[in-house]
Amino acid sequence: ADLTIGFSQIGSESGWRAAETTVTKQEAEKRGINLKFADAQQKQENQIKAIRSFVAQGVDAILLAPVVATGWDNVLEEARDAEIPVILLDRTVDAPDDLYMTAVTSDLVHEGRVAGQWLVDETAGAKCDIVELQGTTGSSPAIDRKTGFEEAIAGHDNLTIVRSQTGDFTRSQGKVVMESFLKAVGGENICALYAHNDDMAVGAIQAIKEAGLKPGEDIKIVSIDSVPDIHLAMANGEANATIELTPNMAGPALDALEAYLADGTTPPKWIQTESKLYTLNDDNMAIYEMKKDLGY
Amino acid sequence: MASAIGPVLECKGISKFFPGAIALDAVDLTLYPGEVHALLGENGAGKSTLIKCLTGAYRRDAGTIVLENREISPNSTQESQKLGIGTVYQEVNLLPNLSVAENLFLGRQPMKRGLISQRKMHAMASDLLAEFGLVINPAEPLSSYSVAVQQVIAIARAVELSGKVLILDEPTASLDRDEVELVFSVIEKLKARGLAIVFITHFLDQVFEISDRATILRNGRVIGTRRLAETTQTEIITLMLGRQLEARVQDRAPAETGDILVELRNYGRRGVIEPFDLTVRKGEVVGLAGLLGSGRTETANLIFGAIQADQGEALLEGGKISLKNPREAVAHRFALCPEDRKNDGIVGDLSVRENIILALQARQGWFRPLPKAKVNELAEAYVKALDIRLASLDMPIRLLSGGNQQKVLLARWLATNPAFLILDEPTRGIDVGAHAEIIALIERLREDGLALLVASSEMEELVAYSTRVIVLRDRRQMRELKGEEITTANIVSAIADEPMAGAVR
Amino acid sequence: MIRSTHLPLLITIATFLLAYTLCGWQYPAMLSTRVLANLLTDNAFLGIAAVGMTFVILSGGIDLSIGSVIAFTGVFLAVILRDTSIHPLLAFALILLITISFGAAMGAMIHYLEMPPFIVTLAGMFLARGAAYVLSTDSVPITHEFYDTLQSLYWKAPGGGRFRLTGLIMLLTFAAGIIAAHRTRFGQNVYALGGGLQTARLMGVPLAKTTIGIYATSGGLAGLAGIVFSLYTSAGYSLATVGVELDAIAAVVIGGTLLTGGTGFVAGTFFGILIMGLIQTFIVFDGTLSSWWTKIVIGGLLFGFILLQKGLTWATTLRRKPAPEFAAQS
Amino acid sequence: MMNHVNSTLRRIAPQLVILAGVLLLNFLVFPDFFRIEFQHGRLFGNLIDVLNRGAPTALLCIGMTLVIATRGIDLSVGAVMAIAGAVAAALVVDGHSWQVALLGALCAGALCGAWNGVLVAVLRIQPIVATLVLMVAGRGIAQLVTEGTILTFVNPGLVHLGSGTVVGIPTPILIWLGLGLIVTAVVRKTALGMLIEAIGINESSSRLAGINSRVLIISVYLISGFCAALAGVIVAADIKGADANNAGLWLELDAILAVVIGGNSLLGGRFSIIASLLGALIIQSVNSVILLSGMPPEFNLVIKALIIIAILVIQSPTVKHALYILRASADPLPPGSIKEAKESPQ
Ligand SMILES: Nc1ncnc2c1ncn2[C@@H]1O[C@H](COP(=O)(O)OP(=O)(O)OP(=O)(O)O)[C@@H](O)[C@H]1O
Ligand SMILES: Nc1ncnc2c1ncn2[C@@H]1O[C@H](COP(=O)(O)OP(=O)(O)OP(=O)(O)O)[C@@H](O)[C@H]1O
Ligand SMILES: [Mg+2]
Ligand SMILES: [Mg+2]
Repeated sequence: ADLTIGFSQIGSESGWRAAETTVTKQEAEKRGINLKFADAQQKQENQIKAIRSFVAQGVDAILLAPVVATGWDNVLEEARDAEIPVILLDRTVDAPDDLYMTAVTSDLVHEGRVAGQWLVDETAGAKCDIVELQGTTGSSPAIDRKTGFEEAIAGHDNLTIVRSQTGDFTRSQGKVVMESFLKAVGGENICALYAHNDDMAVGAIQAIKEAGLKPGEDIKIVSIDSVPDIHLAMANGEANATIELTPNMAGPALDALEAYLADGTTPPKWIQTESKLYTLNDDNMAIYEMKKDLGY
Repeated sequence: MASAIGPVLECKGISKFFPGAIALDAVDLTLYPGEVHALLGENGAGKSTLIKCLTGAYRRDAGTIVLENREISPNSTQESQKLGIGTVYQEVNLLPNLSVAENLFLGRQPMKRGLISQRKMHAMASDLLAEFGLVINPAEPLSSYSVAVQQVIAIARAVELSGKVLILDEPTASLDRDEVELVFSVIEKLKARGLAIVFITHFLDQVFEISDRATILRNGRVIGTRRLAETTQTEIITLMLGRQLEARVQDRAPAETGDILVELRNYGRRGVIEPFDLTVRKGEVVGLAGLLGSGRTETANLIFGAIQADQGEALLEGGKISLKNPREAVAHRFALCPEDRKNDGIVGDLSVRENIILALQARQGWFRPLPKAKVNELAEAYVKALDIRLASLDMPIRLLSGGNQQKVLLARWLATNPAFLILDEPTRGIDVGAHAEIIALIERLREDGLALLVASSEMEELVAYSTRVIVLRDRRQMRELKGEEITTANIVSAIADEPMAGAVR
Repeated sequence: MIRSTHLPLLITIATFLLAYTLCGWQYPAMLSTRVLANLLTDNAFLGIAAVGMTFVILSGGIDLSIGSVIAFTGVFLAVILRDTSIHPLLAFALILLITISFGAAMGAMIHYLEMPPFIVTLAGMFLARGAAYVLSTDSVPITHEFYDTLQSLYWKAPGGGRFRLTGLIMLLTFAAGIIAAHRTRFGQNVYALGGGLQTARLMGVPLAKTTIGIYATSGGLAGLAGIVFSLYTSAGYSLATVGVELDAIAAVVIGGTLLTGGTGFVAGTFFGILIMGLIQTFIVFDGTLSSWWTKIVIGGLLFGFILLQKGLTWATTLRRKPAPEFAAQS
Repeated sequence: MMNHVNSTLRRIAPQLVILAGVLLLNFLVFPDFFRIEFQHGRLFGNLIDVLNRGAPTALLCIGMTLVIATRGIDLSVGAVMAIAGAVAAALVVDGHSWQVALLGALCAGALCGAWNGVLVAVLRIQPIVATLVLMVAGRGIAQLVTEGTILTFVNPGLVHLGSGTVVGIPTPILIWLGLGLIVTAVVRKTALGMLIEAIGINESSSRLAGINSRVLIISVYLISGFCAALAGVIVAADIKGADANNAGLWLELDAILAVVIGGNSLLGGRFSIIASLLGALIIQSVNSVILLSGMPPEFNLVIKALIIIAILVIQSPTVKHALYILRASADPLPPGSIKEAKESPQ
């Protein structure tokens, strides 16, 4: 019989999120799975409601992209009691690991570390003042990507973060905050920008250009996600590096699920996706072309 | 009589200043138990302000208040209520969203086991209102009753609250004879119980009927206190106005003088007013008489388009017109001075000037503003013509005294130069001097060829200026009185639906 | 006794029953006890907060701070239970004290400084959320065993539905709210305030006491909602419950309370909450809507319910007695 | 004439003082705050940023002031911004000229406004709820247009609206200043302002006086939608992309706040657009303090809340009244109360 799977998605707050939704729908279609999609509008309570409704409907499995790590025990227990396997996408949860089948995620701290390491290598000991555009205050990518980055640059005295402010993961805030950095610190004193996502970096690039500086040269830019527009900017030499967060979490997840349903193979608890670093050495134009129709 | 006993309430040297106006200037007022004390004065004399200072609704700027030999200084109406002073303020101050019973007992609800006992409250409300001749369902929201009924309810509430003093600020303004009698009988009872009652009104015959003494205010000063048994209406009026009011002899104008201006055929709305026919000619004043709730206000609103008719047709000078909303009516040069001036008349925060030109400007359209000079000219002319008392044309209208607000509304509509003027209770809250002026004004407008439709509860007034009177009952036109038939007695009997004395139909 | 004033309430109930029947007809699984239990459990915190909001709106005010207060409560509880060893019950008492005082302070500002509630509570909203950030930007799990005990209190109905403690707390809050609104002097004063501030003042309603009481109630109930939310998620998170105030306002209004104040019912809010919950459940059962269609459909259904309510009210008043158009309270 | 200027000045004096205060605060945390240079063909400096970044809020609060004057409120402006930005982006991506895109976006905004107006004026739905519908659904509509992605464009004409300059001054500044002046002039040189105020103060009286309240109410919401659309286009043009999910998010609250800081009553009636615009600048200056201070972002909201509370307290009628009494007590004339019936007990 046809599989029916519920997918509780956080929302569509960023291009990356939209791409993840698109890819998930594509993967489900490819496998002939009936996907029930529930958008939680960025609210955990809506996700909990959605999972409860999935259970009430008796779906065969649930994909969950949790908005936050905590607070899932109760509802996951209900799913377990109803014998519905749950697979976590792109973030894991603070619950006993018998409450879900597996988690397909990247390592957010690792992403930050890769970005930091890139900058360490790039500057090669030269003094460099960094400004940081944080994600939405309190969101786990913002916290983890900051942590990872700081870990990577710790011990390199030439690297210091001189300003750090939130840009809410959006282009326009990225631009506004970068403008204020440029004024407060002075554009010529900034050597590198670390943005918690590409969208903010794209906004910041514009601010840098409007201030009469050359992004990518005067100010080095490293960010995370690898959305098409940052590759375009890299192709133009306006950004330097990005770390990919693949939107295809559902592929591995559904593979694991199908294997489990076919012969009961239990997957590992954590399926880590690759955090690939792209730099100016890659063919960014080609990556842009490849990615631009994924719904970013 | 009362002077042997000490006063219940004594105010000494009460003053209240407003920017641009001294509302009260060292006013003294003494109330003895068991007396009805009338507070008289022109519009804007300071009567309402005195009451508000006395009951803590305003903070007074100077003066002392002594209640039963104890100095008091109420900071809120709540406090004065606790001290046994019950008040009905000038505009009905009840809450339209609460039920009648809840309004009556707000703050003093009967409790049972820590909770309000609705049943007991409704029973108490019914009993209380029955004393005032009102048999209504106390569970219904107040807003479902007319202004007059609300007025009675407000009085009933104040009576319940007043242990020592009852203050009534123009309580009878929208009541007809029967209700007034009922209110007076209650006042008599309270008087016998030893309460002191302050009674503010512009109806001097009512003053003489019920009051023992009167204090007269003018421009915020006490002009004098008189024992009513020892004075005359003329003296009181002279004290109030500072001049004598020349008596006017009226000779009734002949009915049906001019051409027909407005004609309504089978006009009505289901559930609001029975279909009726009505013609109003240029140069005549058609009076609408009837008891409270008889449908006068509804008739006026219907003709003005404030309520939409669902049957019948309207003609203006023989041509069919539509009156779907007030705007259309205004475009046909209709004008309506509404009964409920606080809610349907004034635009409180706009200046007096703007209130006067509002209707004219609305008719002109927003893109053709009246030139400043014209605005000033109009405003000043009407302030003068209607003797509106104010500190400045720029003050918000809500700061004016009730009677002066009424005059501004009249000015608003006169400024539109209407052909057909509908007045709903035009003299409500108007002082004797202005009252005479307004009656004269109606006469003058009629002579100028305007068609007027006037609804009023004051029969003498209707008799004075109407060329024709239509009597309503139960939202239905009962009878039409013409020429010599127009007498108070005939109106009363028409209302009672008895055969008319005198004239034959 | 059915009175004309009860009409909006009856209409809301009728709307809910009609909608629920239609949903059940489309997806029979929606009639299961699971869905019923979920409606109560999942909306418990929103319902509790909406009771407070009902009082505020009945008085003619508005409280935009409740979403932030809920989040703050969660973070506060999580942090205090993590960093100290006090018992959760004590922590509950403490946070209720804080949120009640917070509400009372807003009420005092509204009354004494004569500032509009919209703005005072907007500032309150920023402040509470900001305070939550300052406490912790991380999401902090709560692991106290007392929480596990509370969470394990549920009645498993036939059909798999779990009626949890939090749902019961919501029902009790509503019951208390209904009694307070109609059978206490405080409740009557709230309605009086909504009918007209100046008039209420002249009628001797203690304005200061009532206004402060109203916002303290709303703050306290937001605190209780925060406790329930922390039970619901076993965590405190400063980004939680963003925009819940708007959901609460929508529920109150769908429940038939007029935003201008003075008319409405606490019980109506209960059905407003259920209707909102129903909309969401229906969308999840459908499962085919994209992110954006979800928003459009929620907005559309919200509009549909308001329209339905308007229509029913209009139809019934038309039959009863036509109020003159201009006399309608504007 | 002189008189008129005088009374306007008196009306906006508190806002001017507060603005000066907040700018001073900026100066204290960042001494170079007032420096303005001419760089790369444009004015460059923090003060310019405040004017430039304040553009969306300023534009929104023009329409919002009128809506609030009629005793309404428009929660949908943020969503309308998203819609307008999405429409403009979609049109230029489709190959239309920037003029067509701008026109399309403005029409979309006006349409949204008209929809709100009809709900409020004709269906008589309460403003908060009526506009809540579009606030919820609008972002969905915008995403429908962009299909959930950030729709980027390069059309120089459109981009110019957001980040271009005219004689060195950033275009958004000119747009909001221009629109503000035009609307103020239209409202004050005709009778529109007075009629709107009349409706806000007492709709029933106004209608009985023959004012076409329905049409006027619809038009103020329409204007609000129009202003929001302009703001949306600017925001999209600024980042060369329409971000349906985040454009104008929660900006409605800032706009309402600006109107209130501008000293306009949320209960409708008397209004001043100029004061609201100053309110918008005050809010932007507060944001600027936060950005320049270099405090960690978790303190942003607390700082903003505290500054706003301080501003509101200073502006509150009670405090103003107390100040008035204080000043008046120096006068020989007896101090009167400025308001009837509103004096605080004790
Ligand atoms: N809040 C206020 N600010 C300024 N002036 C005021 C205020 N309230 C009343 N006044 C002025 O005080 C004077 C006295 O008004 P008050 O209402 O006491 O008159 P009144 O004797 O009751 O008149 P009426 O018979 O018309 O009701 C009036 O000139 C009025 O314009
Ligand atoms: N004694 C009463 N008992 C019950 N309802 C009443 C009573 N008097 C008036 N009403 C209500 O008042 C409404 C009609 O009032 P309306 O204002 O039209 O009358 P009116 O003829 O203009 O009299 P007035 O202006 O003196 O009140 C009706 O809805 C009626 O139900
Ligand atoms: Mg008076
Ligand atoms: Mg009448």
